[in-house]
Amino acid sequence: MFPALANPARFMAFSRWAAPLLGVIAIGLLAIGLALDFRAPPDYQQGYAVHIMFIHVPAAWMSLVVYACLGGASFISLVFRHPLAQAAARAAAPLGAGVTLLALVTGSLWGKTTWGAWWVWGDPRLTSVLVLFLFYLGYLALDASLDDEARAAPATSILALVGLVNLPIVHFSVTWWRSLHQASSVFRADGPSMPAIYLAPLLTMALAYMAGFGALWLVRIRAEVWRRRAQVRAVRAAG
Amino acid sequence: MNPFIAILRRELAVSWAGGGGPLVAIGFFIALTSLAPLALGGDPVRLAEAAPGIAWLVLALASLISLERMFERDFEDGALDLIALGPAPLELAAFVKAIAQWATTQAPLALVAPLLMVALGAPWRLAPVALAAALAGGFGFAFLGGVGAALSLGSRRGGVLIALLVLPLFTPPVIFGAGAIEAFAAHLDWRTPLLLLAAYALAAAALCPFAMAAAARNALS
Amino acid sequence: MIRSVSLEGLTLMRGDRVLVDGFDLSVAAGEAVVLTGPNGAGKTSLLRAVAGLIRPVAGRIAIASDAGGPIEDAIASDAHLVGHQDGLKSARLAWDEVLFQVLWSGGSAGSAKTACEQLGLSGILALTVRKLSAGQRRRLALVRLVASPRSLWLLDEPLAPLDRAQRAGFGALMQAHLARGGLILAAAHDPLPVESRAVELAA
Amino acid sequence: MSAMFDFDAGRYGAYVWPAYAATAIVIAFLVIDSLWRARRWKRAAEGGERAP
Repeated sequence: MFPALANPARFMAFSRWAAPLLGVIAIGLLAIGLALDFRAPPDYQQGYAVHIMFIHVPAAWMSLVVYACLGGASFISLVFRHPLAQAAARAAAPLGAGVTLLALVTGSLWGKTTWGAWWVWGDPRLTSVLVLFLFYLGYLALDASLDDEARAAPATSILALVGLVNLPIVHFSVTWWRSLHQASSVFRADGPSMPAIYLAPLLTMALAYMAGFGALWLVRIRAEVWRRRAQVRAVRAAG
Repeated sequence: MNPFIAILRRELAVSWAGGGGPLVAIGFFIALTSLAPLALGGDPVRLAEAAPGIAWLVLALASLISLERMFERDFEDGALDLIALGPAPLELAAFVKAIAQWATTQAPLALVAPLLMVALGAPWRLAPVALAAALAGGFGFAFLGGVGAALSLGSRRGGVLIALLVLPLFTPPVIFGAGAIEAFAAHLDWRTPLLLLAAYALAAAALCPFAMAAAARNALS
Repeated sequence: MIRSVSLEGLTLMRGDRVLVDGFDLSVAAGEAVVLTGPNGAGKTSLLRAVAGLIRPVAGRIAIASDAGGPIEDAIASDAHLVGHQDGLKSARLAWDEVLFQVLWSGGSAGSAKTACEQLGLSGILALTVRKLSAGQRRRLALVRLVASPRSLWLLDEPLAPLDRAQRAGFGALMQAHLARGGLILAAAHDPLPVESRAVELAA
Repeated sequence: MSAMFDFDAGRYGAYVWPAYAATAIVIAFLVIDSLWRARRWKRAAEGGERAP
């Protein structure tokens, strides 16, 4: 969180216009991205299935970006005990779980067309994303099962940081596992040789996802701030 | 007497004696393993091939079994207050708890793991590697599991929650451990995965106590 | 040796609820202070805050100690907290449990044995904790106060399960502790069996 | 203009369209859920409605 936004009142004032603005940007980028997407010709290898790439790869990228945001917010929440950072972490988790689920579903559908199988354990990226999804689920489950909110905040933050440290190790181990089993080489969507006709819609869609996440994140942080205020009200009303 | 030795003796005694100690975990281990041939069909060749993998999977599951007791009991009966206010930092106490967990659960399981693997049809020559991998991997399991146990203190459902928090973290040790046995069986380089496994377990032992202590302090506050 | 404990403007919260608001208190060597007040007034939380287990939202806890150094060190080496829950494992032998409590707080096996005799517990040490009465359990939890001497006693309802004679016996122990320059901060509904200053915590 | 778009998925339709449908459903859910939460808690924080 930027220092200027650490004050909840200032954050609310900022997000009041920033959230809708990001939302409009996201819708605009999504429209452009989809237009570029469906104007792109079928790939000579993958045929029409190349269109799945334009929604799968941004989702996969976002699953990591959101986890990085979750980890960053958790770190600030844990070290500085800042309530807004905790709200940000809590708000990011369901969005991250959703986008990771999308990465898995679209990746599986794409895999079926490319590899002829719904799921290839030999692909390190797919397997890492699955573990990442489990990290999100663990975060949400821990958050839901700790009744005392004051104690839930540090606990979930610690879990997010443990996950953040482990994620690269998981990816490394899964990559190593693949080398042991010598799975067939996989089509590299993010290879350097991608032609511009595919790169343009891919990047536009990625930016659209990013802006959309930004907008929804702000909305959910706002909801968290309001929820906290409502609780304080309820406590005061109870005496 | 040194407080470190005092708490180590206590932790060992509590986790060894409490609720049957390693016998429950070993019983669970054997019971699960006995289901594997029934689930996979009795084909000896297939079973022998899958034996190391089954043993590893079941080892990871059996490692979860007594995690819930690692902090929860001391938390509920107030002993964690005493431990937190003792002469040693809570990080050290958490380290000792994980060591005791390993010594009373994961290490006995590691001794049984090669036997079960052989019982499923794997050749005897794999047993030493399997034992080494299970000892090192179990060490990592104990520390990672301790983090899950400390985080879920005060939650409404301890056991299942701990499993959900901890099992994804078990991915690297399971991969390296099973990989070492598999590589050894195929006359490939098995030292690298075994060293990676040991490195992971040592890193977990170095870092997890901080997470455990932070989580326990949070639960006490 | 801890010389004094002082709280200035201490504010504690549980979730969104203010438990203790701007509380001032000082306890000097040789003094016993009893926190009174209805259940839920934050007596337990206050003791736990002094022990460093709860972080205050505002205010200051100062502990003057001969050794100097940070508060955490003074607490870890020179304070006892005895709570509602005694931390005794019911499946273990009374002696094993009390020995750990004493060793962990800096005493020795010899001092544990002497303290058990002093508290009239020698006969029950071979029993499992489960078989003890509530009063015996409580006295077992108090053994470490005697067996590993520390200046500051933080006691949460220490008398509750004790009968009249046991209360008098514990009163004598507290008297001796204060005479040595010890400090007692207790939370209790009943008055302590020793000269003490009562401080009311409002709900 | 629309002639420039290529919606002829051929034999890949069975994979491409479910992928887009799943994406649309999840994103719609996230948007609606986020806005609904914001509305609900804003009301609870500012209006007469008491928080549960």
